[in-house]
Formats: sequence, C-alpha cells, structure tokens
Amino acid sequence: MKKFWAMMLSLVMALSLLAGCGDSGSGSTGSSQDSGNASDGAKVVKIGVFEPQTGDNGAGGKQEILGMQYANTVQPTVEIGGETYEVKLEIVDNRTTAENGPSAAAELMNRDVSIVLGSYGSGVSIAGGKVFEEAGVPAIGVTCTNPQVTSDYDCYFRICFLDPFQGTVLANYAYNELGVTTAYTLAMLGSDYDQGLVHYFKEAFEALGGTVVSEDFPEGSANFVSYINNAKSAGAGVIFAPVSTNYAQLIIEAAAAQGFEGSLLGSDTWDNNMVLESTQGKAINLDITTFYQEGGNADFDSGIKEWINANADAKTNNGGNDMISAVTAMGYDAYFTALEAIKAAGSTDPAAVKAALPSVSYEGVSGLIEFDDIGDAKRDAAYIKTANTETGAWDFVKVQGVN
Amino acid sequence: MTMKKKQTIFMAAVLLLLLAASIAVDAALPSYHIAVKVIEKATVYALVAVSMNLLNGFTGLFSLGQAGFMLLGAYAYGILTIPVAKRESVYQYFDGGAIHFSLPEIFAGFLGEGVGSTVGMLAALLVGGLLAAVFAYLIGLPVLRLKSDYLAIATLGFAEILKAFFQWNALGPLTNGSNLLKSYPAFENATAYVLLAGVLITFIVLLINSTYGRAFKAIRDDEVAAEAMGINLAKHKRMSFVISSFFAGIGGGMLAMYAGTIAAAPFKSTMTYEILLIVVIGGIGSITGSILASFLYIFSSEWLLRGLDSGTFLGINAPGIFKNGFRMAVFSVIIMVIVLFFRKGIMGDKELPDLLNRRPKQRKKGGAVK
Amino acid sequence: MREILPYIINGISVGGQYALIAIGYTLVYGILRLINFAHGDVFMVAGLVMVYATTALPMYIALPLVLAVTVLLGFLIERVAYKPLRNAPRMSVMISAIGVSYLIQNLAFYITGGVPQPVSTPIPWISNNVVVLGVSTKRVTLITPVLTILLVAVLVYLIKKTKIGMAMRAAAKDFEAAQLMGIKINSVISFTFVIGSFLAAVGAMLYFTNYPSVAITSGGMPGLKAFVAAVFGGIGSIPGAVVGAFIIGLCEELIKGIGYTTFSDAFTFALLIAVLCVKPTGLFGEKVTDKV
Amino acid sequence: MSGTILKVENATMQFGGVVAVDNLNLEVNEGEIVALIGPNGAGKTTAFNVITGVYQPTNGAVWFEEKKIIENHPQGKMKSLYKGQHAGEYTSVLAPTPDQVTKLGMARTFQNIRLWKSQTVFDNVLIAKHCRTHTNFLAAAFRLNHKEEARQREHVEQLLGEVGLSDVKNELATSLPYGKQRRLEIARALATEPKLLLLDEPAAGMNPQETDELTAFIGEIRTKFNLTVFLIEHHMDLVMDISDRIYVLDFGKLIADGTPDEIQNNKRVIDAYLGVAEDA
Repeated sequence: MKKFWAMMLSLVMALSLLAGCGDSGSGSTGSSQDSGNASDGAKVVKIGVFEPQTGDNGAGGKQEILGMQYANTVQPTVEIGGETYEVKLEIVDNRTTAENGPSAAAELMNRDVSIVLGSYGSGVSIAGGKVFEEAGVPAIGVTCTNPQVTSDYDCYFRICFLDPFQGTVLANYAYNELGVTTAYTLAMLGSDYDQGLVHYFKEAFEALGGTVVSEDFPEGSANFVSYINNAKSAGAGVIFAPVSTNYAQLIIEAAAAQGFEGSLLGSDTWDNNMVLESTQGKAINLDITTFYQEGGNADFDSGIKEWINANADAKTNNGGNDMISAVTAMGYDAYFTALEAIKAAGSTDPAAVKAALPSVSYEGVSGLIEFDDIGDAKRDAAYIKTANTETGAWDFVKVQGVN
Repeated sequence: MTMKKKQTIFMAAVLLLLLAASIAVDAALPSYHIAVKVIEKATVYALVAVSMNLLNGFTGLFSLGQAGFMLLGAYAYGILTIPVAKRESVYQYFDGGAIHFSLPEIFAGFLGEGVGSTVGMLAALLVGGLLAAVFAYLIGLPVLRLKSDYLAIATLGFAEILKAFFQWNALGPLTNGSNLLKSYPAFENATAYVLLAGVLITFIVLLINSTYGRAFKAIRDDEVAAEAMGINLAKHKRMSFVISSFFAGIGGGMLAMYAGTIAAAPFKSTMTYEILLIVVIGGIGSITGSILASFLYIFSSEWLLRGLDSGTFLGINAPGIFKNGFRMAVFSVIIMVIVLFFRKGIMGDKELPDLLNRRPKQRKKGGAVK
Repeated sequence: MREILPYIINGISVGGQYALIAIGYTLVYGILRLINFAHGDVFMVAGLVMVYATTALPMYIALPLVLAVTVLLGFLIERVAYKPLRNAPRMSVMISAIGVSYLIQNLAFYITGGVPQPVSTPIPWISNNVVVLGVSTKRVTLITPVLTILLVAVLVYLIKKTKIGMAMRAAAKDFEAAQLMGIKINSVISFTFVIGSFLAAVGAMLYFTNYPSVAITSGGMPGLKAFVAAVFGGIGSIPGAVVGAFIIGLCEELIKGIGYTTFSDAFTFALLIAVLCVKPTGLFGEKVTDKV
Repeated sequence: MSGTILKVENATMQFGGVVAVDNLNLEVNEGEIVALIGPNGAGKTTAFNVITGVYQPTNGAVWFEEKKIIENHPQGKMKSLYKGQHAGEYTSVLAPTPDQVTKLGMARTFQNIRLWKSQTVFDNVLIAKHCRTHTNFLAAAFRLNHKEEARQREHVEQLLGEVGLSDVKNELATSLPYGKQRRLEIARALATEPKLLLLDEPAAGMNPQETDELTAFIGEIRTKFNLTVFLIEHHMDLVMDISDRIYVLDFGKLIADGTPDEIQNNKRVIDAYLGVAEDA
C-alpha cells in the first residue's frame, strides 16, 4: 500500500513537472502573440504584480496592491496601436523574503507579463530583479527605497524617493524645524530598510551639528518601554524609528505610557491608518514623511474610498477601514505609469515597454513621475504630516526638500 | 550482496535520469523559467533536508539548528565571492567592508575565467561548509550531552544567537550588518545545482551505508546498547552533528546563490521547521524520501498550489476561500495528517530501491512484517 | 536608582507575563516530558479572540469568552495532536507539537489576512496611565506581577491540596505507576492543558492590554522566552518557572538599559544554553536518573 | 588459566543516601565461569554497571588484566554523605566510558534485551564490529576500507553460524523469538572480541528447555572463543551447572563466595537467598 502511494506521488510529480514544462515552453517562445489573445477574442495585456502578501511585509504589500487593483477598475483598458487591450493584473506573492523571490518572479515570467510592478521591500526586489533582468522584462519599484534596487539592474525603475533622500529630509526637519539637537534612532535588527534610513538620517543629522544615539531591537520585540527610557536618559528630543507598521504602533504605545515629551519621527511606513489610530487620544507628537498626502487629490480619494467600502476583501486588506495609505497611492500611480509606458511602446512586448519607460512622464496623485539615468524617480520633495491625536487624522505640515 | 548491487545500480540510474532531466530542462527553457527555479530551489532543499535527516533520522539527535548552520554557509559564500569592484556598493555603509578579495577572481587569475571562477565558487561553498562544521564542533561539545528535547531547544537558541551576531553593526565590515549581501556570482543553470547536490547527497548515502552510518543507526535505536558495544557516543554524535552541519552550510551557500541576496533575517526557526516538515513528509530515516518530499513541497508551494492563494485553483474560482494564506493552511493540515496518521511519511525508513526488491524479512512470519 | 527604576518596573512586569506562559510549559513538561511548542500560539490565539470578542461584545461577556475559548483550544490540541501519540517515540510527539504550532499560525494568518489586529477596545481601568515613584507607566504593568503571584498561589494550593492536584503530582512522578494506581491519566493530562491554557489566556489579556495589536507571530518570542524561563527555573517546578520568568524579564530589560539592545534576545538563549550545560535541572528542578 | 582477569576492589556505589553496592571485593580468573547471585535488589546489576563504566563507583577501583581501569573517591556533596568503608584510600579518578571499557576487551548483555530494533540480525552483529575498525569516516564512506569490511562481514557470517543464527540473519532482530534474541545479544557481544563476557540474567524469562540449551551454549562459546564469563543469574540450575565459582550479594554486601557445592551448603546464603528465591 505504502509502495503504491509513494509511486503514485512520484508519478504525479514527474508528470506535472513535464506538463508544466511543456505548457509554458510553448508559451515563452511565442510570448507576445500568445499573450495578446484572450479566449474571448478581446486583446489582453498583462501587468505582473510582484508583492508580498504573506510574511513580515504582507500587510504593506497588500495595501500597495489595493492601489493597483483600484487603478485597474478605473482604467481597465489601454490603447495600443489603435486597438483596445484589456489590462489584466497577474498578482504573485513573493512572501517578503529573498529566497522566495526568484520563483515568484519566474512565475510572473511564466504568465507572460509585459511589465512588473513591485515590490514592497528591497531585498526581495533585488532577488526578483535578477530574473526580470534575464527575461528582459521591465519592473517598476513602487516603494522599495534602497538605492541598490535600480543601480544593479537595467530593467528596474522606481517611482518613489530613496533612502538617502528621505533620511536627509527627516534629519533636516528634525534639526531645523523641530529645533532638536539630540536624536535617538531605533531600528529593527536585520531590516535593511530600517538600517539604511537610520544611516542616512544619522549622516545628515550629524552633519548639521546634532548628536545621534542609535539602538537596534531584535525581531519580534513587543516591549519598547526600555528603549523609550534609553531615549529619555540620552536626552533625545526626537525618536526616529523607521520601522514597520506593527512596531510603529508598539513604539507609540510605549512612548505614550512612558510620557515621552519629544517628537516621534516616522518614515513612509508610518503613513498607515493603524499607526494613526494608535495615536488617537494619546499625549504624543508624531511627524512623518511620506509620498502622498490624503486630500491631495479629491477625485482619487473619494473614488478609492468608495471602492474599498464596496469591497469587503479590499477593506480587510486595508486593515478594516478606508483610510488611504501612501503605499496605496503609490501603487495607483505605478499602474498608470506602466500604462503610459505600454502606450508609448505601442506594443505588449516587454523589450519595447522597457525601451519606452525612461522617457515616460506622468502626473500622478503623488506628484510628477519621471525617471533619471539610473531609473529612479526624479523627486525632490517629500510631504511632512503630523498626527492629530484629537481628530485621528493626518494634518499636512509642509513640503520638505533636501535643502 | 547482489541485491545490494542491484539497488546501487538502480540508484545510480535514478540519479543519472535526474541529471539528464535537468540538462534537458536547461537546454529547453530559459534560465528564468519557473521550472528551472523550482528545480534549483528543490535541489538545495533536498540537500539540506538530507543533511537534517542524517542527524535527526539516522542518528536520532533532535536538532533544530539547521537554519543557523545554513546562515553561516550563506554568509561565508557571500563574503568570499562578492567581486572586489562591487564591494564598495554592497558594503555601502561600511566603506567597502574589511575583506578585499574574492575567491572566484583569485582562482580566475591562474585558472582562467570560466574554470577559475567555478573553482572559486566551489571553494567558497566549501569554506562555508567548513565554517558551519567548526561551529557545530564547538557548540556540540556542551550541547550534545543533552537529551532530545533539551538538545532541540538549545540548538534552536544557538541559531537565534548566531542571527543576532550576524546582524550586529559592529561586525558590519564583515557581515554588512543588517544590510544585504549581493552581487555575488551564482551557478547559471539548474544542472549545476543538481550535479553538486547530487554529489554531496551521494556522499551522505555512502557514509550512511558505511560502518559509521551503521554506528549512527545503532545510537538512534539504543544509545545504551551502542555504548556498551564499544561505540563512543560523544565522538559519533559529534561526528554526525558536524557532518550534518557541514552539508547544511553548503546548502546555505547554495540557497544564497539561488536567492541572489543574503540577509540573516530569513534564517529563523521557521526555516528549520519547514525543513523538518519536509523530512517528516518524506519519512524520517529515508534519504530518497527527503529528496522526493523536497521536490514535492517546493514544486507545489512555488508553482502548483499558487492558485490556492490567488482565487482560482483547478479551474474553481472562489476568491472568498482561495485567498492569501490558504495554501499554507492546507499545507499545515496535510502535515498534521501525516504526523498523526501516516507517521512514517511517504517512504518510512525505506529507500526507493527497497520498493522494487521486497526485503526478505517481509516474506517471513506475520510478526516480521512491519 | 532613579535611573534604573523604570527598567526594573518594566522588567518585573515582563517577567510576570512570561511567568503566566511559563507555567503552562512547566506543567505539561512535568507530566508528559513534552515541550508544547504550540503553547506560545495558544497565547496568541487568546489575544486574537480577545480582539474579536471585545469589539463585538460587552466586556463582561467577552473576557470569560476568551478564557473559555482558549481553554477549549488547549484541551483540543492535547486530544487531537498529543493523545494519539502517547506511546510514540518522543521525537514524533515533538514534531506533532511543532506541526500544531505551524497549523495555528497558518490558520490565524488565513483568518486575519496576516494583518496585525489592533486592540481597539482595551480593557478599561487597567490600561490607564499611572505615575509610580515618579515613573509613568500603565496600570497593567503594576497589576501583572501581583496577579501572577496570586494565581500561582492558587495553583500551588490546587496542586498541593486537592485530589486532582495529587493525581497530577503522581503522574509527574511516575507516569506508568500512576496509571496502574487507577489514576485516570487522560483526564489528568487534559486538566493540565486546561490550567496551562487558562493561565496563558490571562497572560494574553494582560499582555495585549499593554501592546496595541496582536500579530500572528506575537506568540512566538514570548513563548520561547517563557520556555527558557521554565528551564531556567527547573522544568516541572512551578515556583521555579515563576522565579525564572522574573529573572529573565529583569535581565532582559536591564540589558537594554545598559545599551546592549542588539543582544537582548540572544542573551536569553545564551542563558538557556549555559544553564543546560552547567545545571540542566535548573534552579529548582529535581534530578532524574535513567535506568539501565 | 592463571591470571586474574577482573578484580573489583573495595567498590562502593552510593546513590544519594542509598548504598546500592557496599564495599564489593571479587576476582575473576582467566578462563573461569563465575556467577554473581543474590535476591532481587541486591545490587548485582549495579555492580555490573560499575564494572562496565555505566556508573562511576563512589569509592573503590576496578582492575582488568592486572591494570587499574576504574577508580574513584567521594567528591563534592558525596564527601559528607559517604557511608561506605575505605574512605580516603583512593585519591585519583579513572572514569572510562562504557565504550572504552568494551574496547579493553569486556563485553556485556542486558537484563532487559537491548537489541537495535530497526536492524537485521546480521547488522546487529556487524555494528558491534564497529569498535574494532581502524578507518576514519572519509575512508569508510569512499569504501577504501572494503577489505576490512569484507573481513568483518565474513567474520560476522562465521559468528552467526557458530551461534546458530545463520538462517535468520536477514530478519529484523525484534522479530526473533525470545530465546534467539538472547542468543543474538550474546553473539553481538562476542563480535566486539571480548576476553571477558558479562551476562546479565541471560536466562531470564526462559523455559527449562531453553535454559538447558543456554547452559550448553555458554559452555560451548567459552571454549570456542577462549572466554572468561561473569554472569548474573536467578536460574539456580544453570548457575550450579556451569559456574566454577559463585559470589553471593545481599543488600549490596558480599555475604559468601566459593564453589557451587560450598554455596549450596552455606547457611548464610540459604537464609538470605535460597529460602526466598522465586526461581530456585
């Protein structure tokens, strides 16, 4: 019996492997023609979504996808060479970590996408980038802020600002606007995003003449009380913690409980409704930088809120309410940037789309999107918002540049 | 004896067939094809699973340190192979890092570009394995005296400690702190993965079938009796632990190659559990079981069952049920079913050739049949 | 003194939280010689149930419900995943424990969508801020250690004086002999899991009053640390687990205080390995010799 | 037939406050079959465990082939707890692990059979040969030791033939009937090439016919393998039949020693043991 079942399993495995190869083997040879024809006769262009839906960045990835999905309902078709193509999103979960990146990326290639959007998180973007590069498919990084994503690969473009920029903006803001001379930074051990931002923040803040005390916390920490106490005893006027949403809430909670009187300073990951919620009713000052300011584009805001409220799954993925996170807006812009590129290329062929991307210019809800030589967005300003602990909303402070 | 020979021939044939298959896949499909990626990843997992099986299945030592040893191997590989020209950008926060050589480049210097860099990559993998082995030796001295579950938790803790050290900024010039290692060379096709893992697994099989492997099994079956029959427990346990870690280290290096970037964060207990569950699915004490289970597991989770997470599976469209996390939920239910009802996994403690030749002991009286 | 006071208060509070989880580990290990890897996840589920229950129901129904559901979960885990393996090798049972932990986490992920669930309706009164000796903190921080010690006192009384407690002690001493003496071993084991889960549920309520959200990984680290505490104190010993938990909680916070934040978790594990190597029986554990 | 192969000297084994073996002195000469008897709980198996290195004696020494192999004296907490004699006479510590003792040429069987369950009869014996191999693991894996391995396999075949287990060599050890399992355990011990064989209740659970066979078997292997045998046994028929000398243990203390005849007529032994023995 056991023998039978072992044999069956191996047989199934072998067969499906072969079938898989056969299938897509033919698919990849005639890629552009195949993908151009859907079964019902309407022409289809596929946009790959390379985002984490599980793992540590699952929550952020999902919010980013929401923007793309909403954009897809707003603009479900695109004109290519005078013909109307239906735009189909191919969403593949890259599970946050690098070792899951290559296969997820390969799966997208298997589905013959013309362009890829994503990912939230830089490590997995770099891991997937290798596959995109080999396949010659362009990718648009939505909120991966590590400079190395685009510098390593020709195929990778990016619409958000970078760590050095954001870190410097925050340092300037803290030193010049808040008038703080001692800053305390807190980053998660093992997170390159956190550590990168802290690095640039520290560099800029110290260049301005301030002092920085840096500490790390291990993954899975929940009790931040001692860290807040460390910040207090260091005499820090500001705590800069570019950490993920979950830790942001814990830090806010601990800071409020310990009566920290300075300001908390957050990065784009803090631009999240759950973070905002946890500040409500607490004696806390919180300022963040972000890509997008809710209210910046009334049509977009009301449209996506309506869509989220009408769609239970979308609402769950957004954390149960209709507050728009910056990453969602970025996802929305990424989708339209991709459409622009496809239109400009006049083809669904990835190579043509890639060739068209550098010259794309698109006015998105988060501002004008254009790429420089490396493939990074030309952005020179970030939005600074402060949490209003009474109304439970973000209040716009100013647009801050590097200088 | 002749039966053994037949089994050996059969195994060799299976291995050659696998190799031929991977060569064919490489030839027919582009390197970014999902089939290639699945074969590469499954091969790496197979190697690591087999190394874990050597320890847990054949020596009866319940260790959960596998991810820690893989981490050592991965970092050693990355640190030693990043091209010198790329170090400035990789170690961007640490002024190019403390190491200013790259093994593939050194070997390429006197062996020529192609051969040299391959030799350099293999050398780096070897160093990773050796590093893991040295750590295993050191940690094994105190820890291997512990009984089963204490050993498990101590090795798990050891892996956590390692992770903290590798993320420590003070070691940044070497490990790049919490930042990624990348831009290092990697094998370019699935055949290379299969070939290397095949050679290594063959070595493990040979070891298990040697007098030392038999001693390991004796320790697993009855420690007291093994010791009374002259088997030095400390030495043999340590040997099994060190050898297993050596291969886990190499496996870690290969995983790094596959993933393209290295960070300490993914090498946590979840990864060890995943490998353990592969071993359990395949059958504790079966090499072919571990290999088979690795391929099955990676193939289904990376390819076949993706639909379970994204709305449509086998043509059934039910986004309400098939949403994120459903695949893993299904997996964990399957695993529990195997643990509770098919405790022997796919293969039990049998190997593939055993299924072809019924062992004589199964012919005998009722009591003999297991 | 003023400077380290906040760290000490916080350390004691963290220790109290670990203690409530550690007792679950130590009780189960005492009887079954099994590291119940799923215990940390039971704790996490208790937190999730609390989030869902407190948003939907009034507090006086929600909190008992959390206790009931958690206790039921602990009971079911034992019945489904451990009882069938009573005579299986130790490794199989441990693998089953890891499997259950994996299953609970993945199911929780499926249900929550992987998004941390905010504790939107915290338990009133205990989540308010108070100032002690000039240190601002939440009231729950002060209540946790007191409640912990109270519960432990009740538990010790239960084990020392009641019939079921005696049966538990007998089973811990000699599993087979207890069975032969007519002790219904399965109900004793179930009862042990019920107590462990109950305390984990109380622990979860206190814990997640302090922290604003429940993630599916919320159980992992506290679980592991509580286990370390149980080993440190001498596994099988309830006072040992409590003392171990407080020591670990304190050490952890003090280490953060002196600036080695990178190693606050690693320290716990280093301590574990050191204890196991030097004195595997922990502070209060009894020595067990194997029969040849 | 002259030298003393095993000498236990003033050995005391104390667990906490309980003295399991109290100042044991005994000698086994080369070529002899010597039995250690005593009521249940007299400390016989503990004595075996001390001799084979499983337990470290609290005080005293063990000599093998005129060489001191084990020695200990009360240390740590035991210093104040020690109740035995000859305290202070031993000062050094010699604590070999059981495998080292085995390698010296002493092999044992167990009271409750401890065969390697998942292994065949053949492999059970072959594994015991492991302690006599000289290859390292690399050489072994690459089959550079095939000559040694072939020799060992041949040796095992031969050994199985001699103990009459050739026909079942490919069966699982645990599938054998009880008597054969006992025999296999002895064969396994023989494979380690011992000079002294220690048998812990080899006839436990056997019927009279099996016991008779075993008696003959022990005599046989002694001659064939040029062995000295030291055994613990409750079956008095067997003991009286084959023993050259007998030691009697009661409550950890040696109460008598001598030839089977002397023991059978020893008043103290009869009082302490024979009168109450269940198997006699």
